[in-house]
Amino acid sequence: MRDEAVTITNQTESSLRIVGFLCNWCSYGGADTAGVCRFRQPPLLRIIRIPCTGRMDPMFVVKALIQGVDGVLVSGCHPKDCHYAVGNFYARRRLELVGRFLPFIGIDPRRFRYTWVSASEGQRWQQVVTEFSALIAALGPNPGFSAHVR
Amino acid sequence: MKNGQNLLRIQEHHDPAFVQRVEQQSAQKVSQCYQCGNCTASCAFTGDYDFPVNQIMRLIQLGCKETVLGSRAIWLCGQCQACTVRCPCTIDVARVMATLRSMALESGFVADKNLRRFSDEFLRSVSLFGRVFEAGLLAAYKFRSGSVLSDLELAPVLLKKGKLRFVPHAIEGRREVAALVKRFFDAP
Amino acid sequence: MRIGVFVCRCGTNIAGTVDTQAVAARALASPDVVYATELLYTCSEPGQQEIQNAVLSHRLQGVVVAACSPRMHELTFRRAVEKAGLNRYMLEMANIREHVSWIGQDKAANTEKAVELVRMAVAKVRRNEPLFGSQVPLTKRVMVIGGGVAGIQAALDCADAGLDVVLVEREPTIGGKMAKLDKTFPTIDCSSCILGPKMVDVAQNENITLHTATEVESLSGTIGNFTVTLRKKAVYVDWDACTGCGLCMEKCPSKKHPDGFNEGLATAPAIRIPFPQAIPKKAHIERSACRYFTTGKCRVCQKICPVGAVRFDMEDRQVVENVGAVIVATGYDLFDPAAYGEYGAGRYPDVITGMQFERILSASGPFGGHIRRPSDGREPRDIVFVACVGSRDKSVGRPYCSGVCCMVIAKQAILARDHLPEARCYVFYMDIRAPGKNYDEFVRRAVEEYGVQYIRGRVGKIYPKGDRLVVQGADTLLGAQVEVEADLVVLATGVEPSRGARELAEKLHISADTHGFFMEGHPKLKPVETNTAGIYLAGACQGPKDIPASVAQGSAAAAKVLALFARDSMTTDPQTAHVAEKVCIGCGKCLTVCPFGAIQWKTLRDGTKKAQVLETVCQGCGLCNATCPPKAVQLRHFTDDQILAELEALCA
Amino acid sequence: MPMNDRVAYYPGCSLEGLAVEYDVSTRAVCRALGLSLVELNDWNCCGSSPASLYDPMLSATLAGRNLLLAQEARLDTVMTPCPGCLKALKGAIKTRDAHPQALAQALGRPLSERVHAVSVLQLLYEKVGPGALAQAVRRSFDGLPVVPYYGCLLTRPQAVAGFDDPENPVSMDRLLEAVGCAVADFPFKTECCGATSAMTRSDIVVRLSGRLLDMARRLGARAIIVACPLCQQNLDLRQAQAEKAMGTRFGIPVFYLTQVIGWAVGLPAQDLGLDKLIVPGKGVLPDPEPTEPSES
Repeated sequence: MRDEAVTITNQTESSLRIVGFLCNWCSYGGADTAGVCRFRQPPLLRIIRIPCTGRMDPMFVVKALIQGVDGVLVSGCHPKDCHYAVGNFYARRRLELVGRFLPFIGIDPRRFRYTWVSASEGQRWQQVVTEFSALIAALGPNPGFSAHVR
Repeated sequence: MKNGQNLLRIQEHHDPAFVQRVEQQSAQKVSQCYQCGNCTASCAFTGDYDFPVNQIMRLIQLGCKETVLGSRAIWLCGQCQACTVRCPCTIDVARVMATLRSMALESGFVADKNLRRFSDEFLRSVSLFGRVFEAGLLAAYKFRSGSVLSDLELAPVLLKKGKLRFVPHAIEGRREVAALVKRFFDAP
Repeated sequence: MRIGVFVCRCGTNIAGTVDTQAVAARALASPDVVYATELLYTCSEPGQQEIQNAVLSHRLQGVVVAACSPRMHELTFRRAVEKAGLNRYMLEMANIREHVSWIGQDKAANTEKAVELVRMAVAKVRRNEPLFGSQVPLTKRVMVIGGGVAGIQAALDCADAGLDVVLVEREPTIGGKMAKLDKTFPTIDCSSCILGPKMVDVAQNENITLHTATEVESLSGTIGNFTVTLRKKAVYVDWDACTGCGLCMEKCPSKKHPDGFNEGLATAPAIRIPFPQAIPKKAHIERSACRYFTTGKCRVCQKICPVGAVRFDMEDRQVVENVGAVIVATGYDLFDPAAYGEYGAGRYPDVITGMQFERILSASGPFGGHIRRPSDGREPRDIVFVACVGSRDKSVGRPYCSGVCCMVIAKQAILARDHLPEARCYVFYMDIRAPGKNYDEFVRRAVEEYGVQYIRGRVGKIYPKGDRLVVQGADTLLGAQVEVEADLVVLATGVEPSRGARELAEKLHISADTHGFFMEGHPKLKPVETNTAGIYLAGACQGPKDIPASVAQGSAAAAKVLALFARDSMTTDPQTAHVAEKVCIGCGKCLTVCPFGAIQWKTLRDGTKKAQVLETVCQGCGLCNATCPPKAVQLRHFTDDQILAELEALCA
Repeated sequence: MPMNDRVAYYPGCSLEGLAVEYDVSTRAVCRALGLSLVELNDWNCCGSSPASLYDPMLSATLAGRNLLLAQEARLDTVMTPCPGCLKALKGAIKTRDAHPQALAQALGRPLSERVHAVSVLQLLYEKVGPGALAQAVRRSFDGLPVVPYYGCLLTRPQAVAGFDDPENPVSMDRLLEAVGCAVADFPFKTECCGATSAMTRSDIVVRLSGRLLDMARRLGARAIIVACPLCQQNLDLRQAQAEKAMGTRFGIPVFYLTQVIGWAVGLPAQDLGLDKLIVPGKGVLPDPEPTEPSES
């Protein structure tokens, strides 16, 4: 697995940024587990810790993409496994809507992804990050909302 | 398994008397072997064996008398003690191998005729002279085994160095020694 | 604000692939950062000291530690800054180890990433505010869910310390799996002789309230103050009246029903006491087996009961218990070997499970402790044990090792040889896993003293031949296919989570792993905690475990509860939601979404309704924050402002 | 080790023939170092592996007769240079301890518990020792790189050998260092040379001995020092066979320990049988002119 991890080194790609909003109870731990296991991942992702994906305001996703972040990854607990019982159900509904809304403001919806990774799934986390990073690398830099307005 | 036996019927092949005899004669408990394979790992002859040592031990545990006593391995063992020294179960594996060899000889399973010929010639020499007469032993063995030509190049070297004596040294007590040897072969 | 940044080298764990010096140097470019340095081991005592010194000498008001995961050391550094006089919430961590140095080899890219994570953390801490928790009283009662040996141990330890204990068991009796066992390894002492007294202790302990035939329906509240709703199932016998005389069992005309306690090897009447040592020793009616319930006629038991305890009209009822902590000890179930069609369990009566063999060995079992074949009652001569049936097998979804079967097999083979000295025992195994104290020695005894023939290899097929069974397997040490003819085959079925474990995890808001075993708080350092404060784990519900490990965990969980209850009140987590009344439009959406009922209406003097957060109930999930249309509700420490500041710092 | 001043000497059959130089040099070295050897009168063959193949008791009896000879000569310590003979003698002693009556019956006389057997290596190491040996050196080997090869039987199994470490013996290393050799850490010190297959399967012997020679060469050894006649034959006499099989040339002389020590203490070449080596060894030996031992 390690050697297969995508390494993105080229100049344009090294300026690519993905922001991750991760639930403290599961995916943040899953990312920690991946680290402890030394599962290599491309270096595009910057993680912001939130208490639950239920805390995710759809606005965060939109703002990030408007401000020029190249990808947004939200990850929480598996359905029915929410630390707060129902937070991820609300999250799923809201994030599903965000995904559908993005094309209307001129943003490629592929730049946004949400997923479920538990604290023990380090390998799965590596896979999620690697795949999404490869996708963002393929899509290239986000032109950004402001670019369209100007 | 190497000898082409594909299906081992555990109960059919199990000879409890054989296991008991090996354990008694070698004074080792083969059930102590937990098959770590250190004997096979340490053995200088593994590559020449039909069954590696750990499988010999396993076959004894399973009481597979014919396979064990018919194996070539027991005749190739050099008794170098590496298995014995390293066995984590403190089994004297080399002694088990030696025991198997004696048992095979006694039961008429002789996989290595040459070794038997050599041993017979050796003891004949001891019985005749009280000591081993190397030149005579070598010649007799090479002749009887039909391998007169093998190692032939060594003879002139040894002759040149004066290392082969042509007259046996017979000791005074040779009859006493011969009697010692004879008793073991006359015994029932 | 004056902010200090401390970049940890973590030996070479971080410094190996991140230029920590550059990270510290570049942190100084962020606004408000007045001090930045790298440290060798920040979590070490000198490392913490250095932070405290810097707080004092540079008059720092906020601290950023760029090191390992906050899940690892956030508490450590919170305490450290608190010692230096800062509020503990004026600390932020940037995770540059698990999320940076350990997952990438490109030092330049890693350094850039670390610099940005530090910048984000600085942006966050600039918007942090000192937070203070409030004090809430504790309910010093503990609920133990599961009455197996782990739960019994936990309940007894808590009760002995003077705590009120509520012990909940799904079955009509406590005792769990251990009550079914004949002997225990590696000492061969009698299972019921060592468990029985503990069960009696439970019954006699005044501090323990026992609810058997009871299941958990729901749990609400938080650490210190949980409310648990239980469902006591109808047993159709008034247990206050029942004396356990057993007359009903004798007279019940419907006797031919599988006896669960004897793993289906014997039959039992519809009204029954599970086994003679049951606690409580009370009769119950198996509804599906009862003639009255199925045909509407009979009532024999009701007529003959000397105390008139039978109540056919009994219904399930709810019981609510308030407790401050919960210990979950729901144990395990055994894998159903029907998944292995090639072994014929269920089709061939003499292919049985290890637990069935346990009952056969038991003096209280179906054959009075004589080893007989279920098919014809004949004594077996050749007994084959098959290990790893439903363990270490991905194809049946059980990739893990069940941990106990190797020892169970060794014990059962030894006992079989003890009972039937003429019997020959064969064990097919893949590896022998015996890491406990005196465990491997025990297995060696089975081999060396009891002459059990261990064969390394799996069994491919079991088929009948005459009245015997042919076990077709392999001896991988010889590289040979082997066959053993057997009179009885015992399948060592694997350990799996107790039936209903996943549903219980949902009810209790704890996590379960992919197999359904409950997740511990930390695999090494919090083995009996869960990620939900106040809920603890004991025994095999967390993963396969043997008796001593289960007992140890029961005691460990009890110790955790006792430590929690050592104080009278507890500080709540101040990371709760807060309503800005002036902004609140009174839409009530937050009240609807809150999973904990932590938001209520507050009527102002002018009659307008505003949302109000009950801080001691709020769990800090932030669902209300995300829901609130005018953003009047903000989750402290994770406000919109704070999260967006992190985002902006990244985009800058 | 309880020892009388005089030590019974059991050369064994090999030392009468193929290993005659081991016999000569052992006698010369012991004489030079003040150890008084008394050759057992009319000793017989120990029976070697052929005897034990047929019956361990036959082996014990043949070897036991020699121990009886020592006992009758009032000598407690029997020294033999040959590890094969040593194994047989120790086997007889083990049999004496385990089944004293059976052995006494086979021998016709009981064997005293005082009689024990040692190798020439053990005798030199324990009775002379590296310190005293260093004092006696007249021709230092002056850093000659060598590897010591103990063979499989000298220290194994430990319960029988009762001397040095079974896996990493060092007694010979110490003695060789005392005479000035640069002793490399030889990982195959106790690996089997395949001697038992010498007669029947020379391919095995050549392979195993070739492996030893190859390792010695890798370590830069200019000589291999041995303490077993069979090892010496396999490495020296069969070196040409190994070279042929491996398509290489070793040219590494194989000395008996006693030859090296003898040369170091200044004994003349003819006393050590140096001319008997197949791979000539003179070239690696130091200056033939012995110097006076240094005073200290």
